[in-house]
Amino acid sequence: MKTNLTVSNITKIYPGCVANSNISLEFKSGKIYALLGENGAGKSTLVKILSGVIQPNEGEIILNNKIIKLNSPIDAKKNKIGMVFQHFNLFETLSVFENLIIDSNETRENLREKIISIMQKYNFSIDLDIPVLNLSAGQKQKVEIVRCLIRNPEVLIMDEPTSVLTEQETSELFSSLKQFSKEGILIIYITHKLKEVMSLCDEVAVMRRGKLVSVSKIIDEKIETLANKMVGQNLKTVKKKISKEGSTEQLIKISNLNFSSEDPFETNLENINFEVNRGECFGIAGISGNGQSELFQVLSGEIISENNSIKLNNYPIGNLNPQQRREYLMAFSPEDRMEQAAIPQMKIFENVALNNFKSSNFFNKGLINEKKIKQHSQKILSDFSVNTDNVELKSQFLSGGNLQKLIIGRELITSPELLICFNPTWGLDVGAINYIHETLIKINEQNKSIILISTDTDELLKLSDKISVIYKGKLSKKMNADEVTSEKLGILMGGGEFD
Amino acid sequence: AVAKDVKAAFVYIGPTGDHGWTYQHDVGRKAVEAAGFKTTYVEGVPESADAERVLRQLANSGHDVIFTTSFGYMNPTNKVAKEFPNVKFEHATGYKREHPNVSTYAARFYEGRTILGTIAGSMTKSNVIGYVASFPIPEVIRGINSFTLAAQKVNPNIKTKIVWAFTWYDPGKEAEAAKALIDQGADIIAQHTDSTAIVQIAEKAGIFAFGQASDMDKFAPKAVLTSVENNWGPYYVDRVKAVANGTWNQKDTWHGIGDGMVVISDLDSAIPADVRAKVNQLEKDLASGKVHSFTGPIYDQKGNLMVAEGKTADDGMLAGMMTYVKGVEGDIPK
Amino acid sequence: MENLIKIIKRDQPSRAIFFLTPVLAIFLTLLAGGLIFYILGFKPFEALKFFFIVPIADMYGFSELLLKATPLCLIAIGLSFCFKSNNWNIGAEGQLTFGAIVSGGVALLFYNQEGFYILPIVILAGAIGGMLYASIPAILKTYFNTNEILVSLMLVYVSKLILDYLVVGPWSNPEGFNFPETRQFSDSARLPLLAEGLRIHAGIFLALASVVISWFIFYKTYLGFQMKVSGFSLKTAKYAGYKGKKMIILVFLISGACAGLAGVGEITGPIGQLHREVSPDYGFTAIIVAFLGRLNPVGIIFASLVVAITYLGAETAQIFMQIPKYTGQVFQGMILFFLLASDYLLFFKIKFIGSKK
Amino acid sequence: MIIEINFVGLIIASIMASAVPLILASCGELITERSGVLNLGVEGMMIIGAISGFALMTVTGSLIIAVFGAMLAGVLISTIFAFLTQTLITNHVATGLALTIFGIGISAMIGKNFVGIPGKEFPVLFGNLKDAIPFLSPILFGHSIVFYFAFALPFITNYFLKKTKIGLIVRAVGDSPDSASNQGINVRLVRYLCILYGGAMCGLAGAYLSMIYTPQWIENMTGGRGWIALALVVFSTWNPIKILIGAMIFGGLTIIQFHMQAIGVRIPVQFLTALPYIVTIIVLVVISRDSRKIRLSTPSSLGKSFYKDN
Ligand SMILES: Nc1ncnc2c1ncn2[C@@H]1O[C@H](COP(=O)(O)OP(=O)(O)OP(=O)(O)O)[C@@H](O)[C@H]1O
Ligand SMILES: Nc1ncnc2c1ncn2[C@@H]1O[C@H](COP(=O)(O)OP(=O)(O)OP(=O)(O)O)[C@@H](O)[C@H]1O
Ligand SMILES: [Mg+2]
Ligand SMILES: [Mg+2]
Repeated sequence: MKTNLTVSNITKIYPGCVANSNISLEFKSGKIYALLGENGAGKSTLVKILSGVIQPNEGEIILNNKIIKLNSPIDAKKNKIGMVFQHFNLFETLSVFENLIIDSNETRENLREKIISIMQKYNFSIDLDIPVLNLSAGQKQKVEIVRCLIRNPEVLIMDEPTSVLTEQETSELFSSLKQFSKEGILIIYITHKLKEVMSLCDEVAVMRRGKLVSVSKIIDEKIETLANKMVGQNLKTVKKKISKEGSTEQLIKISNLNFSSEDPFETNLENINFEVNRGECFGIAGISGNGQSELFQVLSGEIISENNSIKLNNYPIGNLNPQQRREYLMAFSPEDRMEQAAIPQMKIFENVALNNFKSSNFFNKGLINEKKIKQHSQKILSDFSVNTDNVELKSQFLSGGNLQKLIIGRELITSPELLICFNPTWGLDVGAINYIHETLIKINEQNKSIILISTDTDELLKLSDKISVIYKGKLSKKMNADEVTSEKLGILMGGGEFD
Repeated sequence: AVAKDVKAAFVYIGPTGDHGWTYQHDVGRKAVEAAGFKTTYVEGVPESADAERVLRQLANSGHDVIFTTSFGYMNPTNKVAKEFPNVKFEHATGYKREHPNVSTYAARFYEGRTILGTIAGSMTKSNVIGYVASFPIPEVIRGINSFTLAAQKVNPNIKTKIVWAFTWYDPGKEAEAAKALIDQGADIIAQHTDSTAIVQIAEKAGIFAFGQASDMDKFAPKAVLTSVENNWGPYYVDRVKAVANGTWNQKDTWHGIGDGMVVISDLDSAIPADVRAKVNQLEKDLASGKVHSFTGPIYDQKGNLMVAEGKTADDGMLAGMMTYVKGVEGDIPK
Repeated sequence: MENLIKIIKRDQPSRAIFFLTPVLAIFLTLLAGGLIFYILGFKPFEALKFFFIVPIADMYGFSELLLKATPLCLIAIGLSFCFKSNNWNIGAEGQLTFGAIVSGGVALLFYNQEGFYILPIVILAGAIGGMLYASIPAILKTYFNTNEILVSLMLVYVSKLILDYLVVGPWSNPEGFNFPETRQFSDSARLPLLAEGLRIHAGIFLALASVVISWFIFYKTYLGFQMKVSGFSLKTAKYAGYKGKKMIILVFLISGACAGLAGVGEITGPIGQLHREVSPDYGFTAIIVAFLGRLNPVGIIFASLVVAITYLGAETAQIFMQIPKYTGQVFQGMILFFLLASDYLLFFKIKFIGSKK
Repeated sequence: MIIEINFVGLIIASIMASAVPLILASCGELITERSGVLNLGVEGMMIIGAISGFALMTVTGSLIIAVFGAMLAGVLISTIFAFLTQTLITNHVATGLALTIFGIGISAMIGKNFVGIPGKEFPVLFGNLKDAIPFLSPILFGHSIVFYFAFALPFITNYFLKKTKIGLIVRAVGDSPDSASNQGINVRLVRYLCILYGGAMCGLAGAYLSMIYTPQWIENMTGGRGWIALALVVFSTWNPIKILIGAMIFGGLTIIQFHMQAIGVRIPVQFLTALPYIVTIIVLVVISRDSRKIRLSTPSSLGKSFYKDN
């Protein structure tokens, strides 16, 4: 039987934002559909509606000519709609098997047989009895997929599945998806990576700011046309940085850096070595969860390491804390804007005061110098074009992009010698990304250095002079950015060539 | 003043329904009511700084005589008494009478324990008698001693095993203490704590026990052989009447079986006739003063003579008694 | 018919409501309290009058209210240091007791001496005692990762047993027939009274000073700022480079010092000696005070007065109406319930809309 | 010799009897915590169970009504906690403390009329076998049904969590409420039920105290056992079988102190009494040092509010 899924006039309104506005789309089995759009376009919102996680304000979902009501994910499962979420929906401390059977009513024995046969069929090999936290990202994704397959889905929705996968894993996923499609499963594939759309999908729907912009066959499209539809304008792209001769004066040197964590959810770092010269941007690529956040913490001083393992201007700083490192003109922009880099419930100027260093005089003999902090904050808001001038505003009312500008501004206004940033443009839209990228390029031009830890290879290739890849807590050889290709990075990110 | 105008207040440490210390005081209060006087009571007053406020509030709101029924109220009682010279204060179990309007009163519970000891000594088979004690103060030590002396008199082989619960009223703890004593081989348990937990445990274990403060027979009909009851009613009525008649004067009262402040409950049918007869006689003799609980020769644990042959311990010695007599096991906790 | 009421998440927690909810909570408690009185067969208004008005209707009553509020306020101020920075110290009762033990021990050393220097030493000893005791859960938390809720609580029982041991045994009054209490302290070891005939003593100045100092620390100092940040997000505090362990230990020490001072206030104020019952659970009640006061020093003043009334009211209502004294505790529990519940209004709007068919 | 062995058996039986309320309350709280909810109101729920059981027994005369009534009372009082923390998204810690304070107050208020009334005898099972086998008899026979239930409960709880579908869901909710919600699990419902179940077990634990262990009502009669039960859950690293061990150790320390006194060991009584608390702290320290293990066994979302808006 051919599956036929239609959404009609779907509208979903969040306070202060229309996430889906009057969306109508039609899907048929045997084909792979792409749902394309930049961050915040409303893609996840639409598929969350399809999987019953949220309910639309208006609109209908029609499956095989019947209107269906999806009041909970269970309803979606009953209607044979399966979904793999953008962020893993797994239970880390439960075993793989337990994760797979949680939503099923069959007996454990039956399920085990069924799971084993599905895994054999698609050539997945995962130990069923180890806790999920021990799996790699690719394996976790397979667990999610198997969980859908157990229910013999007619519709399979995948929300940005490749953001955590290596090149190899991605191509394995694609061949599986194609196989599912041949077997009659309707596949909706969400991404903002244009190349993926071109190589995988049959039809593509583009969304922008909650609205449906276009629906078309892939054979009628080119990367450029899709990009323009997605962004809605012909974007001026940031110029890729020209690797100038660069100074040979070394700024920071990391040698024999090790870190072993007591926390089972963290990654150990093994013998990290690299150095960064003045005016240079050193990029660290890798799939998330390979030790990036641990490396960031070690570099920022949140985790103290052996004193001599980090030397700034030949001075050992390994056992200094972040505040002390700031005195040596280092600056840090962590990945998590809302929970680490800033406190949403605090006012803008209070968040600025988080970056406290001696010469700032934010605090004088242990007392708060509010006037000074506010002046300083005002300057950040205007210098970094944050779209407010009210330093008393609580940070939670800034959009992601504006909050990131505030944070980068806060870190840069001290004119640091070295900025260490971790996924600085994660979750931002193109405008904001461009602004941040321009800012980073400017820093290098002023002969300041950057360590850029990022999961976005395009960003890394665009901004870095030298690149290494981190995999399972180990760092690859350093490469010149203009000599590496994204394919090469992909292989390294997947653990290839790591002895 | 006209007799009926007198109002009496009672301050209690525990709840009136504890069937122990506070319950008996409240029985006394009811006797005062029955005699035609108005009464007020406040229960569960902690011995912390709060006691003073309660006393002052009572003194301030037209009460003529206030009975403070726990040792810990001693200092607040004397303090408030100073400020209210026209109000009479009666403090139970204490020793300070700093102002003319403060009297103290207590009961010679040890006389009752002489009776319990006699019964226990006659009826134990294992020769191990358990004794759950509250705090190592003279009153409790006196009780242990008089109990042991009486038991030895009828059965020189008995041993009294003491477990200190360090509480007057904590049924859980008392129960655990009693269980430990039973496991240690005790076949009769006496108590100087106030809850009914111990007699209940004894009932369950099928051994004998004695009630404390009130007649605890209904809590453990088989186990309870008898109880030593605190009978405050006559004293309370007496003192309130004295206030009403204007004849109240400062006193230090220490009454026993003879004055009816200490009462022995009905003897259980499990007590053999010969023991029963002996006990009845002993009760009469204690009441008349013919027999004294502490009649020499009495030796302490080390064998030193405490009371010479033919002598009896005087009240001063009794009030400060802090050594065990021979036959009690263990040391007094320091 | 559905959705008569619609609940909407607020964009911004309302500041007015932040300070109104405690008032609402008190109002709801009175309402529920009246209902309970009615069920128990008392006249609700009369009962509430005896509970909340009669006890403080005269000068003496009011002074007793302040006397009662003093330890509550002191402890709650200390606790707010902990709670603000995400440290769950619920063993203030133990810290109070240990403070009382140490200061009482010092006061007993001077039992037969007089001198201006005695009181300051005694007070200091109490603060140090409280700090020492609070440092145990703090150190175990920072260096052994041990749950501070459970440790601080277990230590309450231990401190009460230590006090018990001392007043029954080694420290008991040699002239006191072995009754479980110590000697009376000399007058030089007693906090001076504020007025003849009243019990309110100089300890209230300690409480007021703690309010002013904590207000200053919370809102004007780097330490206060660091506490605020840690309270919101430990990750951010780490990122900013704050010394987390030091901070944990510091807030516990402050909290312990305050509780210890509250203990000193009790034994050198109204009690004047050590005995087995130094505090009727002030350390636990102060947790309610801290929350009711929104961890704000000025709020805590009001909260301590409100909660102190429930103690006095329970006594008065018992004396004059034979209302069970436990109503006081019931009121305390209810206030906290209603406060927490009404916090919902901070984050959500409740909108009444027409019924849909 | 037989007497000696019997003596040991008697002591073990006493220890087991004192462990019963701890096991019941801990196993209940363990389920609550496994779903990610930290309910510090154990003491309050136990005391409510104690008064309700006793009061119902006195009023109705039916032990069955009393036991189930006590569990129901535990459920009712925990409903307040569930409503506040799950529906009104209040802070778990503060709400739990309020529950304890409230529970102690309200139980004393209800209990006012039940102080000093003798309890009813609770029937024991296999009472006739009490002397059949030396050593084993006192341990195995002559206890109330609640006693046997308590010692079966850790195993039942273990089976429930590891082998059953609902147990799996409870663990999943505690691990990641967001994922669970996206899987169509009604997180709020699961947590409600786990809280109410915890309430029922704490109610039963309280009823055991007031109806079986020391059959009478006394205010505050739980005497801090609720807090010990909470500590036992941490001690057990959320493993029901280890609760059994922890409860026996704690019960043992409580009972042994009296035996040491009776034997005449010269250690201050207060020190012996404090021993269980001190040992609990030491055990907590030893266990918590292995932060890896704690991290792996603690329900990841413990104490965190879950709020889903759509
Ligand atoms: N629970 C929510 N409350 C309010 N606004 C929300 C909520 N969830 C999403 N939004 C907003 O709805 C819009 C669409 O979000 P959605 O997650 O669907 O975007 P997306 O296309 O999936 O983006 P991305 O590529 O970043 O995943 C965004 O502006 C987002 O901020
Ligand atoms: N889950 C959510 N719940 C509540 N508010 C949200 C949520 N997600 C986003 N918002 C709010 O919606 C607003 C828009 O957020 P969003 O990050 O989507 O902005 P944006 O339009 O993408 O801006 P920018 O280009 O600066 O990133 C912000 O005020 C943000 O606080
Ligand atoms: Mg998305
Ligand atoms: Mg955005």
